[in-house]
Amino acid sequence: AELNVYSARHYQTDEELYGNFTKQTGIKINRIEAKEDELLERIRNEGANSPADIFVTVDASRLAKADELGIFEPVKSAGLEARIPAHLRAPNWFSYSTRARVIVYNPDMVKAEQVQTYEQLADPALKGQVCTRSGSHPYNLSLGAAMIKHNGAEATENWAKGIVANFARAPKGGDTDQIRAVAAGECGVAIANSYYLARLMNSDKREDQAVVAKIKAVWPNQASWGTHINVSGAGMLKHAPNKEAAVKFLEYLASDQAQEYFANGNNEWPAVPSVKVDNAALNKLGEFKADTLPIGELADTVAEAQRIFDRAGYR
Amino acid sequence: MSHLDLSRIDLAFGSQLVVRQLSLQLEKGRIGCLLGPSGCGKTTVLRCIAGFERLAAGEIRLDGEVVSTPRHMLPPERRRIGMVFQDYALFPHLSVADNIGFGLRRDSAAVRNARVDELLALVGLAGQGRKYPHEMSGGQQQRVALARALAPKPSLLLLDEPFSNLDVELRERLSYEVREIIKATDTTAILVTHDQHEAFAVADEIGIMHEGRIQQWDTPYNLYHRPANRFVADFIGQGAFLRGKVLDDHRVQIELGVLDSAQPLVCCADCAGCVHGSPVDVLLRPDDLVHDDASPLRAEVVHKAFRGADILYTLRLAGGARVLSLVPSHHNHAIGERIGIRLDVDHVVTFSDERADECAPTHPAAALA
Amino acid sequence: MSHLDLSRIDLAFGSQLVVRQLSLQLEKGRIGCLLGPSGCGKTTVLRCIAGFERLAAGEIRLDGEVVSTPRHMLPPERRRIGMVFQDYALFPHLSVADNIGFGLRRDSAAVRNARVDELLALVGLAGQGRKYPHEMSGGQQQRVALARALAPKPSLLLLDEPFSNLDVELRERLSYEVREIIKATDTTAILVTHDQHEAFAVADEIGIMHEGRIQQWDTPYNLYHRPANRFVADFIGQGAFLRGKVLDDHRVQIELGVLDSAQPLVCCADCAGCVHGSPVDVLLRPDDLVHDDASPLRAEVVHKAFRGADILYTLRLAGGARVLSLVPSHHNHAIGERIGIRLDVDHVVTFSDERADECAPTHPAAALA
Amino acid sequence: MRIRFSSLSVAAVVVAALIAAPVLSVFSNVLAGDTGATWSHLADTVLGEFVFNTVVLCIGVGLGVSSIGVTSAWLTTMLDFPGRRFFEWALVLPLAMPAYVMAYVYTDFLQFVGPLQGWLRETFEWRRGDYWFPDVRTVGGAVAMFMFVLYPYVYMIARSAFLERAGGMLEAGRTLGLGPWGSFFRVSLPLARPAVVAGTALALMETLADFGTVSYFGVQTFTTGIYRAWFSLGDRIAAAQLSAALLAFVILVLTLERMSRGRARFNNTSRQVAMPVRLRLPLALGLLAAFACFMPLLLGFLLPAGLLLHMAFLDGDAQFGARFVELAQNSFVLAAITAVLAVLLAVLLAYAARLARSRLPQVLNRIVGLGYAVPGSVIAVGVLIPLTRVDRWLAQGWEALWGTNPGLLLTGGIAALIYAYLARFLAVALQTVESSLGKITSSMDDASRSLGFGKWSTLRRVHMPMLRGSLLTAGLLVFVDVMKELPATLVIRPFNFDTLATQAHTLAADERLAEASTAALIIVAVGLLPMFWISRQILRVRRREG
Ligand SMILES: Nc1ncnc2c1ncn2[C@@H]1O[C@H](COP(=O)(O)OP(=O)(O)OP(=O)(O)O)[C@@H](O)[C@H]1O
Ligand SMILES: Nc1ncnc2c1ncn2[C@@H]1O[C@H](COP(=O)(O)OP(=O)(O)OP(=O)(O)O)[C@@H](O)[C@H]1O
Ligand SMILES: [Mg+2]
Ligand SMILES: [Mg+2]
Repeated sequence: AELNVYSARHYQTDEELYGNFTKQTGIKINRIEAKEDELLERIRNEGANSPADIFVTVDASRLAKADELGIFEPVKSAGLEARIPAHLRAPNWFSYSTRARVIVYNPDMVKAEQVQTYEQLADPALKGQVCTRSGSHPYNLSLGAAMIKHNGAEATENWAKGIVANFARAPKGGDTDQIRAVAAGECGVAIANSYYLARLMNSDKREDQAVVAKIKAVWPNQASWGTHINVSGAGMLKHAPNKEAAVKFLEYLASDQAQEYFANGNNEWPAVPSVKVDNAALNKLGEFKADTLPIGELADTVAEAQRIFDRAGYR
Repeated sequence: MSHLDLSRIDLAFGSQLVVRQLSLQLEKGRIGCLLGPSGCGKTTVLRCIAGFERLAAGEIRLDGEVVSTPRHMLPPERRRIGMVFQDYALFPHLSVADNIGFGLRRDSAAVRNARVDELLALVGLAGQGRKYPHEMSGGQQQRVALARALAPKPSLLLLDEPFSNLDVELRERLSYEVREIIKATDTTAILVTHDQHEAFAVADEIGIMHEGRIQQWDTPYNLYHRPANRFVADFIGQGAFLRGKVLDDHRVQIELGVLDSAQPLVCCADCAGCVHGSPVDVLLRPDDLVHDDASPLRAEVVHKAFRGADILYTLRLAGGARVLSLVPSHHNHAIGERIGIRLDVDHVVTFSDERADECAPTHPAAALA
Repeated sequence: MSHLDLSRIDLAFGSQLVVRQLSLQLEKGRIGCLLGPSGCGKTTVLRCIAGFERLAAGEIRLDGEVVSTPRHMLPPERRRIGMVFQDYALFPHLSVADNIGFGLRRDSAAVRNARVDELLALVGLAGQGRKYPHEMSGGQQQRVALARALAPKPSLLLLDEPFSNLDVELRERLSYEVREIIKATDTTAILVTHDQHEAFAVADEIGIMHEGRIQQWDTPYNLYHRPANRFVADFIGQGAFLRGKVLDDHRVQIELGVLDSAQPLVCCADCAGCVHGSPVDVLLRPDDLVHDDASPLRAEVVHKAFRGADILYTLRLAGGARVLSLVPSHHNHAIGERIGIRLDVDHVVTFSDERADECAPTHPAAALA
Repeated sequence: MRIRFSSLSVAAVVVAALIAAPVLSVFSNVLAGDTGATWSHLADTVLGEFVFNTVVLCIGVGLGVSSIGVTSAWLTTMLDFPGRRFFEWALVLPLAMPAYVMAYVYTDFLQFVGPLQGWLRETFEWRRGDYWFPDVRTVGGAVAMFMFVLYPYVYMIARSAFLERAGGMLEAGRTLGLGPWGSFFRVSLPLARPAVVAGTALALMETLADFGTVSYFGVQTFTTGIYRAWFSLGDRIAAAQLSAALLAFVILVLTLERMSRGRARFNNTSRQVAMPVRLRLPLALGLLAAFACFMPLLLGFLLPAGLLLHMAFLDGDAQFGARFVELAQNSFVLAAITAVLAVLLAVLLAYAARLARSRLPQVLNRIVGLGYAVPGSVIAVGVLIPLTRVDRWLAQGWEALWGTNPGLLLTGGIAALIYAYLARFLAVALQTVESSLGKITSSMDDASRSLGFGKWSTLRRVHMPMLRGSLLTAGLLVFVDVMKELPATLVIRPFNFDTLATQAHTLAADERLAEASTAALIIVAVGLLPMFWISRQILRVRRREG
């Protein structure tokens, strides 16, 4: 038997995850890894003849969008429903790991109390201190989408304008670049995904450790709606030729062992609350209050977030 | 049935008609020649026959088969033609031997090599087959082009000034040999040349072209002695026109005396002229005026051109008209000298002068040399 | 001091010597001409003068300044030359007018346009300046090349067969006008041509080349009447050699009679020959034999070539030797007919026959036409 | 009498239609759906910036690649100076470097936190704001990146043109008073115009299609705009319309250029094919020339390759080993097959257009050429649309006949991938071949036809041999492009199929630049092999033909 996976996840550690499934079930996994939007187009075009069984993405709003396009088939699985918290799943898809959008700052340049919330980053006091990657990157759009949900569009637009006014430099590079820039003093504060931070913390390279030594991380918005999180998730496709195997795979991903691979391999948190991973960096970062907004709902406001960012000049 | 038959073809580049209502027929084994001023359309006619240009009107038949009409063209490669291009068009990436052997792909290597060697010898380039075209002189390249066209023994040969870059001796030998080959293999050929002696020596029939039209299609002898119009008279050979008055069917009065023609006067074919008393222009060829120290008729030397065996004198008559005279080269007279001349006219050619323009289209370079 | 001075130049392509120990001088304002069989090195000499080829030996001076030696070359653009290339080498990306105006970049647009129009008119292409080279006929392209070379008024003109693709009339007019221009502007020029009449008409001095060497550098008259060696005699004009025996300083006995020379016998310059009784070859030009029905001397017509004004007969003498005779074209005899001939020799040219090979290098295409 | 279509033109039209299908399917979206909201949003906010950046990018890259490419090509063909023979082939090397990899490497090296600035700060005890340092991640930086990786297009194509038998015309220029420089500007360059335009057009189209580099640099261009409309705003139609607008712009520019050529031709009119002897420069000037050739090589290849090598040694890909042999093999096979096909098809299309009496094939070729200006993801989708449609018909037909569902016959294999590459890269081969074909006089065709050869055998026996150098050039360009191609490879590849580029991407996208360096280096290395071989081959061809 075989299982065909279209995946937007491309972490090298996922090899073991798939290998283990094959070992357990004898089902061979075929993969295509690409960017989610293009994969989505491929699935849509292939239509009823698509060989794809499972679609894996790393952005909740993409999962929701795929769902909206009607390419998923609902999976009824008591096991999955039991293990995965409600805000991390929808009838047609399931999240398997979470990552948070954290604030990183340079204690030499800004004070801890200045950077406790996302909203604070727009405070004129931080003028010339803020770094982020491009506003149109899904990670930032997803944050923007969440802020619209919580604070409303107008507040979000003002916030975006504030951020833009505070930029130390125009948005560029990836999240790791932002963290490094903070360590080097190019910026006082930046937003980054937790797993990039954790990766640096776990790195045994000298220069990475030097970076980590220079910075501090903050769980934003602990006092309000919580830290924004995003997920990796998957769903079974409507025209999947191997539905049985697909369901097995989705269930496998929620198993303790798979959760560990899935999340730990990329320094993420498992979606199943009962699974605890032993990751030095994550342990060190500690517990936090995550946003409990149903993660799929972000899809509604992503496009609006983009429009707001465009207007605010957040490129 | 003619082997080659062009009937009333037109060819245009853009809006400019370059060949106009041109017809010609050539029997198998005959050699036709196109003569005409630079730019009159000779190359274009050959290109039409070869199938490179699409006609605007008319049709071309080869061996009775229609090969070109405005709507249909038999591809050039199926016309069994050989062509020497005015610019040679040798393949720069092939050696001379490979250029010559190019059209012989159906033959075995041995046959091909033998034929290539034979042709190299014919054109005086034996042993030079391994050179590349750019390592050869202009004339040598031209000979390679000739050899290449002859190699596949085409049934129709189109030769566009194939000897223009060769010295006289080589040109005469080659044109003679090419003629022999054409006759021996019963090939039909059309030669384009600017050398009238070559045309006379090689061709069976000659067409004089002017501005895309054929003015006269005839034998060399007739072209020279019975030109159909003033353009042909002017273009073929040399000569001058003198004013004259028709006396009767056989005689014309000119400044130098009365010309008495053995045949009835030859007038421009489509002219009304040649009635008694009508004014005409009389063509005087350089050999119609003989230098004779004893003659009372005198003319002043205004220009002389040494031509080896003879000198071509341009003379001014008392009345101011200019005439030409060909004199053996040991009669060396200085410019300004007055020398004796005598008429020795065999064929009297006259053109009615009122309608001259219609009879013979004027030619931009028709001024007397 | 000569304007142009080539002294003992050698030029090799790879190991093949193409120009050998060639020297020539030309005064300012003179027109020299190189004549010679195809492939003898004429173009190569022009290319050496222009500065495109590196000499293997010798040197070239222009106006006294050394411009080429085996080690040093003044770049072509600094030699103030104009050149008409044998293959034209027009710029395909430029219109005809731009081609002609190419060398006039220092002039204002108005001056340039005026000059271009003037030259277009000169070469008979007035109004055609906006065409592109590929839209012109072969002869038209050649004229553009000529106009382009003349435009910047160079002080030395190199003309490589500049009229080869033009009809007689145009060729004569253009060569005449180019000569006038050269003389009026005191330009020095070297012309390469295959047309001897053209060489005679245009050039002040002519060099006959053979296998990379100059055989004779002389006036047209002398080349024809006093050829330095058998090669020159053969190459210039037409003619046949007849066996003869020297009688004395002024007389030679040949099959057709005794030739009596006004001057002492002209022999090959560097030959020992010309003593009494020694066997010689006598050059008979076609005009040395006159057709005379009354003459008792008879010869059989073996070949005839109609040439317009006259017919060139190839005749077989009783002894089997062949000679040429030029006869006015109304004396039309058939092949096989025996016609009367008479000697009318003015200059007697003889070559000692033992040492003939040394005197005159044999020429591959020297077989009589 | 019926007008007969020749096999050649039929074949060409079919091929052109097939190859152009993805681009046309992009166009076909233009009228679908209401995209007014997206457009007015874009127009109000970011469109101006897109257009401005794109224009700056195009002008900068265009000037950059043409001046570097033409200068280096001319120096190495016409002059002799120390190291010329080395530069002749080495100048091609930057081609092997994917632009986005260059962008990563240079950023890493030059950014504020990078080693260079870090060292400067440490040595001089500077702090942020104490000193000025150029920022790579700007439009200017992007221009530099593209300039240094893309100039080889111009270099290679222009070099072919300079070498192609223009000797006689150069000499004519000399007799008319032109020195070496004058000859360059007034003869060589105008005659090489189609080649320079082709090379520059390729560089510009590649620039326009680029997403990786500009998005990493945070430079908003028309292409990032397309992605934004598509992914962030979720408006596929507007994205397609933006792509179409981009293509319309490209068509406009190319058409204007063609029209401005008028009736001019660029073939050799002279039978003198040999090139004049190279002018030997005096030492000082020679060193200057060598320096001029060295700089682009240094910045476009030696420095970034050195940095990559350094990274790869320090901490390269953990998976380096047997897997890389497979990756390299996949990349190589795809690139080789595509290169060969692209060259063959390009010859077919270019030759058909040469012989055609109508304008249709020329128009088709321009459309085929557009694929190169379309961002990879867009072309990937553009490929999927027609291909999956055909696949579904096939499947239905199969099912009707045999009763089983065969799945997707085309999209499942590498055939689809190669099709996508062709749709995108045929332009490269086509431009190269077309510009060289234009240098062969039509009398070559005529001569061959008069000697009894048809169109096809004339192509095989006359044009192909004369074009050999350019065909190799075209093949090399396509080969290297396929080696580097990413977006289409990612989406269209079959299951479990990785190439060096996808491997590098996987790591780079995960911000593991150091580890990605291994795959990137191997891309360069695998690209180098044919590059060596082909450059030598081209040199040999050129030398032999004099
Ligand atoms: N590039 C070259 N390489 C080798 N040999 C050459 C080269 N160019 C010319 N030759 C040879 O040098 C000789 C002289 O050539 P050149 O072009 O000077 O002759 P030419 O007198 O101009 O002849 P033509 O009247 O046919 O133009 C010829 O035998 C030719 O084969
Ligand atoms: N491709 C073209 N486009 C436009 N006009 C052309 C083209 N080819 C030739 N012509 C024009 O057509 C006329 C005839 O050209 P053609 O080449 O047939 O002349 P030709 O008689 O061979 O002249 P020549 O003796 O000079 O070779 C010329 O006036 C020329 O300018
Ligand atoms: Mg012609
Ligand atoms: Mg020559």
